[in-house]
Amino acid sequence: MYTETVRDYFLNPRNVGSLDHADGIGEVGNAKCGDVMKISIKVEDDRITDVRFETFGCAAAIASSSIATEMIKGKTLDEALQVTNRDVLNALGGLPAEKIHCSLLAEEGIRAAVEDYRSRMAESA
Amino acid sequence: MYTETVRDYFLNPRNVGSLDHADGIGEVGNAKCGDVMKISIKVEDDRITDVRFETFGCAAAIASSSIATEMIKGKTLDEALQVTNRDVLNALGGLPAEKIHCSLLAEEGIRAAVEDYRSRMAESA
Amino acid sequence: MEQRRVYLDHSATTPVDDRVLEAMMPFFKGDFGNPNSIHAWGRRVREHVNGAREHVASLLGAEPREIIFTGGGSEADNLAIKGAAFALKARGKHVITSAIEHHAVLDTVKWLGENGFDVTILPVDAQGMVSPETFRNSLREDTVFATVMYANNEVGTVQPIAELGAICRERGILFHTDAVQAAGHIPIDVRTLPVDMLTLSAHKMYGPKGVGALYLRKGVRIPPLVHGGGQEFGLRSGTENTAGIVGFGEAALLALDRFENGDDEKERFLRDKLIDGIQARIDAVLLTGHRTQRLPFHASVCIEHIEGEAMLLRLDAVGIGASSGSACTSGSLDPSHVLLAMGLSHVTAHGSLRLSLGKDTTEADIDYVLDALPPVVETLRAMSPFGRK
Amino acid sequence: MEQRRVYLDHSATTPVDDRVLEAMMPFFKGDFGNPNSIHAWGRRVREHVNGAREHVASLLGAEPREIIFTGGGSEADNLAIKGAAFALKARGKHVITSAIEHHAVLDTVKWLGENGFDVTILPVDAQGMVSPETFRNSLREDTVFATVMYANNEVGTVQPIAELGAICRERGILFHTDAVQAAGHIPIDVRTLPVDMLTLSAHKMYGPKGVGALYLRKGVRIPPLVHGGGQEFGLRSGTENTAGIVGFGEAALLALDRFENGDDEKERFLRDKLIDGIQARIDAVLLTGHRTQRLPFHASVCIEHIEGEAMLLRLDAVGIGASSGSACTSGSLDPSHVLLAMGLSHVTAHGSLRLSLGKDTTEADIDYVLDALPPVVETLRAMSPFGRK
Ligand SMILES: Cc1ncc(COP(=O)(O)O)c(C=O)c1O
Ligand SMILES: Cc1ncc(COP(=O)(O)O)c(C=O)c1O
Repeated sequence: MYTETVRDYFLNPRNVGSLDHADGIGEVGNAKCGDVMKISIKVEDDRITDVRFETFGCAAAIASSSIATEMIKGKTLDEALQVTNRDVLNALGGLPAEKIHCSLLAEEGIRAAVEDYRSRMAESA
Repeated sequence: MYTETVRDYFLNPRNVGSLDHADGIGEVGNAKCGDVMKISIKVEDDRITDVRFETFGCAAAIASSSIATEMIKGKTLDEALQVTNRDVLNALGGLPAEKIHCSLLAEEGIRAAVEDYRSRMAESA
Repeated sequence: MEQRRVYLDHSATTPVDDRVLEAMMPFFKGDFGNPNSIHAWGRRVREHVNGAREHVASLLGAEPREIIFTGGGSEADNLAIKGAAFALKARGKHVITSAIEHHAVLDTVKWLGENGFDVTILPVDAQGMVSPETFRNSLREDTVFATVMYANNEVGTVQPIAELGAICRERGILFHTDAVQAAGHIPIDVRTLPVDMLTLSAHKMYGPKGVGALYLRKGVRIPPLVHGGGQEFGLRSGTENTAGIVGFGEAALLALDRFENGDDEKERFLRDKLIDGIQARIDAVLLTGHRTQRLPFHASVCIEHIEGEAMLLRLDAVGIGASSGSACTSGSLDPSHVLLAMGLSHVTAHGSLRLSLGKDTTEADIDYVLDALPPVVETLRAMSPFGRK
Repeated sequence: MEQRRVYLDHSATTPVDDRVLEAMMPFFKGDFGNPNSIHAWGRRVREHVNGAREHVASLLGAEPREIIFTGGGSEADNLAIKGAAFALKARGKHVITSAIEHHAVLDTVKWLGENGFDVTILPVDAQGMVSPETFRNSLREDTVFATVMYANNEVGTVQPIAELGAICRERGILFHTDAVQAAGHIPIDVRTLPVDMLTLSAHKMYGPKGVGALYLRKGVRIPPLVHGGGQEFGLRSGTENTAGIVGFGEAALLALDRFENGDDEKERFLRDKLIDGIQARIDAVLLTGHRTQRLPFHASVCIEHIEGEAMLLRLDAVGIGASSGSACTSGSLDPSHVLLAMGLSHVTAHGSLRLSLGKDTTEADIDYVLDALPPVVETLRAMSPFGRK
């Protein structure tokens, strides 16, 4: 049911955890529905220099979260916002139909973290 | 489904045929329903001295007919009339529920042959 | 004459092919998992169930998604007919079938008749053929569904399904055909055949008993007969009969191989030898069903003056397995509704004999039957009050 | 730690026992006949089908005549429920079931609700128990039928069927119980148990998939779900799944043997060791279902802060087969209706884990699971935004 890539990112997830002193934090999903993703980013010069995730959810949710962190690390914020759930899906080699929503979670998580960072900047400006 | 006795009387039926110059002939059953039995008897001194049957029908009908001929051979007419379908069933060691009617055919056949003989006697008297 | 064992009742059921059984074996013990489980035990099996679905689909030129596995041919017939009725009852209440259907169809349609539907049961001609003309004339404004079998189990006649289906398509009527006797024996291609639903049963084509399938054309929506866990695309709930399904898949592949090898031609040759031989050696014999539009493995006759069950048991005593539509074989009072619908008299119908060949039937088997049958008939005719002496 | 393969998903399905498979083997090829045929091929098989009926009957203390073989547990549930509704609809339209039934029951009853019946779905307590008091209070003048499962597949709770049945009997209500999880695992005797119908499924008790049975008490009349040739006393048409039926019979005999040997006690011991071990080694764990009124082979828990499917796949990666009522295992949005009915929050229910033991499960298997599970939980909690660090 899952591709080898999904299994790999699920069993050996990259970038697990939360960053102390994160510059932006996104928390999306709904525990009631079975998946919550929390993503924290470090930003320097408008570029994501570090990123971590924590996910409550199924294997697809965990793998999507993990691969998404890799996909945005080193990217500018604008570039990161270009990452869509399609990209996550492609990177994973696909997901079963009923799990597609997990890749959306990752896209939303990135967006939320970037927005959090930007609103903090706006506030402190 | 059939007892060994039924199989034996079906595969090696006794008293098959029709008697030339029979004293009584009974024909019962209905070809439409799948069984017709014809039984002819020779009678001497009110006693059945010879008997033959012809049957169109299933194995149970043939076995019932055949064993019935054996059961009445040598009996007086009154004794022959005492033979019931129960007796035929018992002699066969039983029949499947849906085949019980075949034993009734034998009983009716005997009755018809005896009646035919008696009505001939009455006519010629 | 040396005694053989010759099974000529393949219309009743077939032995499981060696390769089918071999394909099934892993799924009882090693790969026993439930295909709905997400662990390794389940996932492995799911793949094989999917594979089997592809194999059965390939037998019909269908998409795998169009194959619904069921617990047998009868269940698939019930699913198709009750499902169609339920789905369409708001649109109209008239349904059509033929007089020679298997009971799994006929009794189900009659049950609809007792539950709010209007039923037309089409007559057949003396060869057991449904006429497209009669069919067309029976259509009404409110006709929503029709079911006519592909090939008859008792007399082997193959129906003009393409024509009947075309009429239905023209009129927007859902059309089902029971192809239990035909599938795996004559090529069927739903890409060109205008049917919406088609029933198969594994055990009539060298697969296991207790598994069947309904082909359900993409886009056709019916409710399930068995509610529950939602297996088989929601149309047949219940843990899948994995071994049975995999066996069915293998049986489908083997059937395709046989078509490729032209094995049906061999079967047809033996069938004709049998029919011709019986007619040459026994008098007062009537072929039942169509002479050429018939299943390649199917010979059926009525033998006058004697009764079918008695024939079967005497054939059985010399090692031959056959069947009959005689009333006495079913414990009912009337002989087969199929034979009566073809206009045979009760008496003639009682003498019915069906000999259905298999892929492993040999010419020596046929010769044996042609030698064994005449004395059986002779003996029984000698006992019969109707037999000419 | 050496890797083992430990299958603890026997509630989903069981492997076929060696002796069961051995009993089945003749019926694929040698004794492949259709039991409805009157020739030797058929007669031989009919005897074995009759024997299997006796064997399954003996598991329940029933008469052979009271056993109707079907194409699985779901089909038997559908037959019982739709049959009862159809038979009784003139007498009343109210039917009762519980909130924790298997979908084969629940969805079928709901379907009745969409087709003219009034349905009451009884709540359960936190242990998943139906209260006889609540049951009694839900009865109405027009209640004609009730169905409550014998033992739950997800949480293992065994219901007070004797009490519920007694209430039904008192009030003249037809009573069915789905004993798919219980049969062959806890003794059931219909001579004393007041039920009218009871469902079994072979593959949950070391028999093959695709064959089930409905116990139908003598005198209870329902119409068939599958119409046709009239097999199974007219209640389930279709050529019998002979190998499956014979296998089911053998599985029933073996289950009786296991009761005799007290094997369920061994199972109960391992189950308790597993439950106690999990609770001792992992914090924030909740046992689901009743602690003692539960199936002897069944352990189920909810593990807080993590999600079930993720647990299953990590267990799978170390060779352990388990299941979960998490939404993610079913592709639905809500976790198991059973867990929700017991009052668990969605979040807790997402962390459900079911470990169901088998007759061949060893203490070493349990030890392995008790060693393997805590690190899986720890790893996932470490990834979870809810996990305490
Ligand atoms: C309680 C219960 N009822 C019914 C069923 C359905 O049985 P089957 O899968 O044989 O259709 C199952 C198992 O799937 C079950 O656990
Ligand atoms: C034409 C036809 N339809 C349906 C069936 C029923 O199939 P099954 O016995 O698999 O239920 C049969 C055979 O019994 C058949 O010959």
